[in-house]
Amino acid sequence: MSEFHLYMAQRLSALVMAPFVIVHIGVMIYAIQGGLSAAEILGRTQGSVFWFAFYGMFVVAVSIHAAIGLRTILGEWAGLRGGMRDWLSAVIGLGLFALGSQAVWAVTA
Amino acid sequence: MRPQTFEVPAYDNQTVLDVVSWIQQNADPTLTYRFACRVGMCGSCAMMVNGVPRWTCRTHVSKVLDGNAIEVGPLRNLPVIKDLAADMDPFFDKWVSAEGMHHPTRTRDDAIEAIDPVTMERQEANAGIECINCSVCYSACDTVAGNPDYLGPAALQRAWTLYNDAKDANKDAILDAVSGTGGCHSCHSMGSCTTYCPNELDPLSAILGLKRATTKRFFGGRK
Amino acid sequence: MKVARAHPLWLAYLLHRLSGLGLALFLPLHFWVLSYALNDAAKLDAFLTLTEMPLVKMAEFGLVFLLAVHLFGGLRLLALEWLPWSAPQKTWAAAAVAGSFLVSTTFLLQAI
Amino acid sequence: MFSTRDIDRHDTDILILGTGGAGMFAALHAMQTAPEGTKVTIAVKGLIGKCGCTRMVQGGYNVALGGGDSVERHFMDTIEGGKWLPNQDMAWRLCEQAVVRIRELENEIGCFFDRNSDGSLHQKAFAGQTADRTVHKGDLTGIEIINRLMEQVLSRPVEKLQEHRAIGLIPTKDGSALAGVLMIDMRTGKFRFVRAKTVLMATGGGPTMYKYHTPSGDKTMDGLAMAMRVGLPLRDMEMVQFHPTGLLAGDHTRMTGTVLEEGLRGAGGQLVNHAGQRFMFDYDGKGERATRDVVSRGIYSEMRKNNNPEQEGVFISMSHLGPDFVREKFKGMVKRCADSGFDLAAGKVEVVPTAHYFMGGVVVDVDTRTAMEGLYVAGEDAGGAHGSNRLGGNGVANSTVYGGIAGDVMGADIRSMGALREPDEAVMAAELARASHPLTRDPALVLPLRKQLQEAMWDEVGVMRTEAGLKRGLGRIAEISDALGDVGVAADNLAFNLTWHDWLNLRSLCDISEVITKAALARQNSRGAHYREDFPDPGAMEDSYFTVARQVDGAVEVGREDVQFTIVRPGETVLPEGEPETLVAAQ
Ligand SMILES: Cc1cc2nc3c(=O)[nH]c(=O)nc-3n(C[C@H](O)[C@H](O)[C@H](O)COP(=O)(O)OP(=O)(O)OC[C@H]3O[C@@H](n4cnc5c(N)ncnc54)[C@H](O)[C@@H]3O)c2cc1C
Ligand code: HEM
Ligand code: SF4
Ligand code: F3S
Ligand code: FES
Repeated sequence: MSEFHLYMAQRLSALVMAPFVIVHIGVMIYAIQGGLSAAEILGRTQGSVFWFAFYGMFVVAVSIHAAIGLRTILGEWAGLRGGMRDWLSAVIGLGLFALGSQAVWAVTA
Repeated sequence: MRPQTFEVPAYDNQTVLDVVSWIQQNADPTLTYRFACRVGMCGSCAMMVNGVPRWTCRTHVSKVLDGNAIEVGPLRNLPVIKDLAADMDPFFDKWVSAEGMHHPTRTRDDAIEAIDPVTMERQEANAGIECINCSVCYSACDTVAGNPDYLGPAALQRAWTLYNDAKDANKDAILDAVSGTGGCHSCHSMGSCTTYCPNELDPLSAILGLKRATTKRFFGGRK
Repeated sequence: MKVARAHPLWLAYLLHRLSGLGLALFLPLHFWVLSYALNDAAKLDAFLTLTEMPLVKMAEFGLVFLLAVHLFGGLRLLALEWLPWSAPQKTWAAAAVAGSFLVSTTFLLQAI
Repeated sequence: MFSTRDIDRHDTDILILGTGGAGMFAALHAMQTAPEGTKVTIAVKGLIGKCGCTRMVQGGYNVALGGGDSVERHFMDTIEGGKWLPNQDMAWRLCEQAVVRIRELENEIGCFFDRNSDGSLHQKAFAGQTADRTVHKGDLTGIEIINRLMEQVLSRPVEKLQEHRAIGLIPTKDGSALAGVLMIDMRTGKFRFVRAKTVLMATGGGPTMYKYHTPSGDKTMDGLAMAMRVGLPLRDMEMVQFHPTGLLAGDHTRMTGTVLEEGLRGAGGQLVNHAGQRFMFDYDGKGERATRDVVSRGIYSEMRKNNNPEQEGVFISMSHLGPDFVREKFKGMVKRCADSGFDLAAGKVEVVPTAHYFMGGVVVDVDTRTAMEGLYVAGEDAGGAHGSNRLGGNGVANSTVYGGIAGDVMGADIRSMGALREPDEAVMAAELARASHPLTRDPALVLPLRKQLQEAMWDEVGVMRTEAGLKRGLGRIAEISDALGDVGVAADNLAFNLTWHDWLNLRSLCDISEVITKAALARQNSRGAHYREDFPDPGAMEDSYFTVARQVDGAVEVGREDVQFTIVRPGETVLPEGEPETLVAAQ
């Protein structure tokens, strides 16, 4: 992965996320009215192929996006370089993806 | 380096370079700094003045006085050779790494290429051509501070200028050079380069241009 | 030596970075909470009632705010990098969208 | 205090001193023509490309590119401008090769010069030219030329010795050839001797011994002083060109002396004296648009009439052209003045003639060779191409043309040169002692002496000269020179010790000031930049002579040699019959 490919991946994942975030914030505002409940959330999402795809893609994009972003910050602010930094950001990306998938599974399966 | 304080006489027409020179010539003969042209053309006198990188030969003291004092230091983001003189080699090494040199299409035996001075491309090339490589932008940029590989605004601006130069033979080499580690994609558009460039150049926009060109090439668009 | 650099573009950069960092730090927590749903909907509910508390509400607002700030900062950057407008145009456009978005979000959150 | 054993020894094949137009072109050409594997080293007092005057070129580059103009016309202008003193073969080669060099600059080096709307190069006319000939990049031509050259040099495998100051040319024991150059690595303060088969000296002269001067601070006549010490002949040493409009901002600021560009007067800028009156028409029918030497003398005369220490200079005023027009047309100049606290667009700015260019230099042939094997000289260090006056735009043409030639010639000559030569260790020791002399004395300020020298040169050896004044000048220079011998520099920290270098600078300036003054005494007429109030006539052109100075047994002797009219004789022209006198539309 060259620096340029990382850049493209981060920008494209950001582009993918933009509509997701807007919808997500919209839903949150809508859902939050009258308080949140597990049943309500799950009722909306469970078994829905649409929400599965929506949150699934969101999680993929955000794992890529945040991992690359944190990689930059690890380099510039924590002074990490080379393999150590790449390894750490890969772990972050995979970790986010794992946690995210679990969450998506939980609310949509 | 421990800071030192000097009392310096004030004059009507006095630049920061004059102040530094006065100290060396009258108070501390070992003080080291660098200058050549005295008029903003050579870009060798840049220093940090009250935390801002500036060309000291063209900075009137009255513009930077803070209370009744100014704080002067060597340029940031470069190794210091001694006192106020920075080692500019990394800056120029990166200039070369960014393919910041002409790739000829013709030789001295050919006629000079006729070039329409008003095309968009030429305007774009002209915009950054008067860079004096003073390194002010390089010192102002926090990406340079955090990322030693980062080529920096001036080198990238030069690459963009060449990319838009109808006479340059190797646009792909330029885009390759700015796409690697520390290339234009490391820039976070923080714009300190454009804010502090003493020549009112705009490396930020040049770097954005490179990002656009590399992205276009990625999707199959070519120059 | 101190470094002076507080100009609008630099502040925008800092804001974008801090919001991104904040989101990235919050995200695992967010996922973790949702995962509760897998084993125990009641636990999730217990957590969700917490959201009634003012402090949690504040945090929530903060998150939406971070997300909004980062979203529009990001869109501003994408426009800056990929759209052939002049730099000030892009900044103004992004500022206008971000402004209206923030106002409407705040309004909505207030309405709850 | 130092012994020659302390000197770091270093070898190369081709050594180049200076990175102006001459030095950089020499490096590039040497790499093109020298055999594979030749080591090329550049040593420079500052940073590569960031020092010297080529970078400061504003107006542009003279080259005849057709459209009615011709090499012949450029040549005739150069000869007439130089008042028949130029070495004609050098002047011819300059004009002829400029055509090649400008193509090289555009096509190979990557410069971009201003274009006409049809895409061809834009050319304009400086004073003293009979065709629109000057190629330029706005009014920052030098930045474009040097930056592009610098990139090319930096991207090639040249050895870089930056912030290395040459202090002595070290010949072989028999004195017939050059062995190498002794330098100070300024950053560490250590001495370094670099042997080379061929050395180009391109340190760019620089008449900075005058109170008002334009060249960059690193130029202090080191090259000519070194050449003189190894016994080389120097010609035209009395010829110091003054630019009429240098900024006058007080003697405590380095801005003083810097150029307000020629174009200001060309565009209609007016010079007014202390009484608020225009005066240039009292001196010349062309008024402010007369040539540099004439305007300089006009200003100098007005200054003398006024004689007010509070307000020494005269003023340049642009406001009658409309401040907005001025701001638009002379953006850079207006901004520069504003940075220094002056309003050029709407107000008036105090100006004074300022020492700008040095026509004199080492005697060389058209291939840049000197009398000493292995030593080549090009650019402002070389004498002959300009005679008594350099046309605006011929300076950078000269340094780039002859720098390139030097590179080619060195690259070729090196093929027939065997081993590196052994230096004369006695000369080495003498040069070492000379440079370390101040380190053995009690520290004192160097600056006051430099100011004294600058005053003396301005007063006695300046824009207008007399025998009495020149003799007074010699006395003053000798006193200052002696006094300098007693000024010491603290030796405890020699790393990047600018005060030591100020001392060495002043040493070179004193040495060459003496030569300038003696040459000025020797020329008993007035030609071009040299004006003798006691001998105002130019003398018969057919009997033109040039001065040649050399150091013999430690003393400077000045002789005269007749100009050889190898191409054209006074009163004749090489232009075809019927050619108009000038192609420049009257302003
Ligand atoms: C303000 C200004 C404007 C000008 N405008 C024009 C113009 O419009 N057109 C024109 O034709 N000419 C112009 N000239 C003249 C022109 O700049 C010079 O004639 C020409 O550039 C000289 O080139 P050079 O290579 O010989 O020397 P320079 O470019 O001066 O270079 C000399 C080099 O030698 C180095 N050096 C000096 N001493 C030592 C030492 N002891 N050891 C090692 N290195 C040393 C210097 O640091 C420098 O790198 C102008 C000059 C000035 C000052
Ligand atoms: C909503 C859509 C989003 C968009 C349009 C977006 C856009 C961007 C862009 C363009 C950058 C690059 C900044 C730079 O290099 O200067 C970036 C960086 C970053 N983003 Fe996002 N982002 C979005 C969502 C997110 C989310 C949800 C997170 C959190 C998990 C996140 C975390 C980060 C981080 C940590 C960085 C690195 C910050 C930096 O380098 O300064 N982003 N974002
Ligand atoms: S872009 Fe501006 S600040 Fe940067 S090196 Fe060039 S002139 Fe200096
Ligand atoms: S300050 Fe630095 S981050 Fe980019 S916009 Fe300029 S190079
Ligand atoms: S001394 Fe040349 S730019 Fe300041």
